[in-house]
Amino acid sequence: MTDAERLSPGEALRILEAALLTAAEPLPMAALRQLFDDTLSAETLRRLLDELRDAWGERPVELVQLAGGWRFRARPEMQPWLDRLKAEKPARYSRAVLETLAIIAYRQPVTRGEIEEIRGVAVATPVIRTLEARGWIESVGHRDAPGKPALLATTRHFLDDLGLRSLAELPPLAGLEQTLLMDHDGSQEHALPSADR
Amino acid sequence: MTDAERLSPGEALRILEAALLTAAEPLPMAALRQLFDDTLSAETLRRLLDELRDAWGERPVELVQLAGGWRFRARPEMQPWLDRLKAEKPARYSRAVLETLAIIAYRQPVTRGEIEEIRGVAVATPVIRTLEARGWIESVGHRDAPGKPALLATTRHFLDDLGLRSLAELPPLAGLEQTLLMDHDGSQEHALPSADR
Amino acid sequence: MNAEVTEAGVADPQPLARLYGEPVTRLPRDLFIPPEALEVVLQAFEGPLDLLLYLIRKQNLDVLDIPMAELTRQYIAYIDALQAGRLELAADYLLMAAMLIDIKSRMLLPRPPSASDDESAEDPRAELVRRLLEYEQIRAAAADIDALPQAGRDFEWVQATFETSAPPPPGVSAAELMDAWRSILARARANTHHRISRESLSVREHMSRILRTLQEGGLRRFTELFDTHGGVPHLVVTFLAILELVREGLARLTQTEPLAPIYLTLPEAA
Repeated sequence: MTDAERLSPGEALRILEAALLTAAEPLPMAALRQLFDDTLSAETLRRLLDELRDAWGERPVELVQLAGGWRFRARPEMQPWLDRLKAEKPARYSRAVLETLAIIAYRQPVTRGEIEEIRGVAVATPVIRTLEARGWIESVGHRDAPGKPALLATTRHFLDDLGLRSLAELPPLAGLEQTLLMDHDGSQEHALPSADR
Repeated sequence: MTDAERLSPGEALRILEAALLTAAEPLPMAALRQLFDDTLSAETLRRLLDELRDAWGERPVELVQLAGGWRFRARPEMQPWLDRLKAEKPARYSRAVLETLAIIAYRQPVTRGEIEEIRGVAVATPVIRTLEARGWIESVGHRDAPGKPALLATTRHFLDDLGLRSLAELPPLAGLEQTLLMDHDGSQEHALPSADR
Repeated sequence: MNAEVTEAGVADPQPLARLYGEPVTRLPRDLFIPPEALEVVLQAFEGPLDLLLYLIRKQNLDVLDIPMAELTRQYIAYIDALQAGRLELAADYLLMAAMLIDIKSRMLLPRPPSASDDESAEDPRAELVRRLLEYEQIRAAAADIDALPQAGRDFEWVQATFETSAPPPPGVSAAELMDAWRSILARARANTHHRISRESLSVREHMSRILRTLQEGGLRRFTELFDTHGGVPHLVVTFLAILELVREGLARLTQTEPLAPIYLTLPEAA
């Protein structure tokens, strides 16, 4: 109890610094007061925090006040460097997203119902949203059917991102088509769209 | 890529400091090199690390080298203050847990049966679970014996958490003859309820 | 430390113990345990080895020359007390009792003369001594490890935060799209109801393009839909796209009177 009262300002600053650097969460004023057994007033603490912030001035890590309290945070300009340590491999789209995109790319314009029919499973709304948010698909009209379902197509941006000049540059599926026709005993029903030559 | 090559030593130090202050794990040399796109040699990095460690000199937080790499930690003397922010003090491990840990640390890799042989009692499953949950021990294989018992060993995380760079830094085992000469009173960890006159 | 040592006579075939050369014969007073404390006793020890070490160290007995009769007697006294208290006693304790009795009885047996001359003749206590010493060593090591500064207990890691950039969105390659098609087709065998018709990809592309145009204007003159600079294949593909749009009911061709301009409209606009 009396420990905190005997602290010099310099010692209080050291304790504050250690607590803020090791905290897993931003420290609210209440926690900071608790650190000193409630012997420091809010104004004193505030002054110490300002002092600490100034002391870190141009350092690569700064003391910031966030909604939840005070915390040390790397300066934004450090971020590109810190990002290099996140060795996480680039994210991949789920199979549902890839297949939906493939159907829209090869079969556009298509409705969601048609995509579901081709995939044989329901297409979840987030799957469509993911592709829309990426700017890769858009609605280009509505089928004149009950519910006026949106007709989905790929965008220019999609072609740009995949480095294609036109859809015709998507991999030809002719070989696949043949395989499929054989598998299906020549059934015409599952014929594939063939790319232009 | 060439960003890293253009860095001044001062900038490199800033980046290193930001990375180490924000790291969630000790950063091994490989990660530190990655931070600079492998443009800095291990010696240069080592020099920067020494410089950084010295710069933090008497601060309440210190840069330490551990088994897993480099990381900042609060000096142990700050702990009584930092403990005030905790809802509850971390529980100390029971003797069963500590003895099991000691056997695994000094005799690894060992099977549970071998631990029981040394301790003279069955090792309860929660004891092993406690150590596994802490990330201090792991199964590193199986002994080629009936039942294929798992071989337990300590992890790098165990060394990091104890501030050690390698198993060789564990306190040396008391030689058996030394054990004999041990002050007998000092060796009695537990007093019996009815102990002494 | 040696307060329990007396000079009383020797009752056993061998002295209970020798401490600093003095025989130790009196029983330790602390052998008596109040019944209510039995449970505490059981919890205080980590097992039979721990209990034995306690008994040995308590009386400054020499581990290398354990007075088996005395140690066994004391150990069994504990076990009996614990059992009398109806406490769940780990089998390890009983096993140890059996081992002690076994060692004691082997020591009582006269050794064959040949063996007694042989220095390497194994002392029946050797294995017990080895285990006691090994356990005591580990017990000390456990205390040493516990004394090391421990993360979260004796020190805290620095963990300043940093804003994480949003991870780059996943990339997709054309080849992956083809693979996706492949997997759809592989499943198609099990699902024969859908129709995949055979228009060329560029026809589909133009269908999307024309629909986009219609979205903007509502209707377009048929002739405006053709880009005359694109060459004949382009014109053919555009024409096929218009026909396919009409066939699928995605667009409608209208003409108010013969020879009047033909318009392509969205179905709902017609």
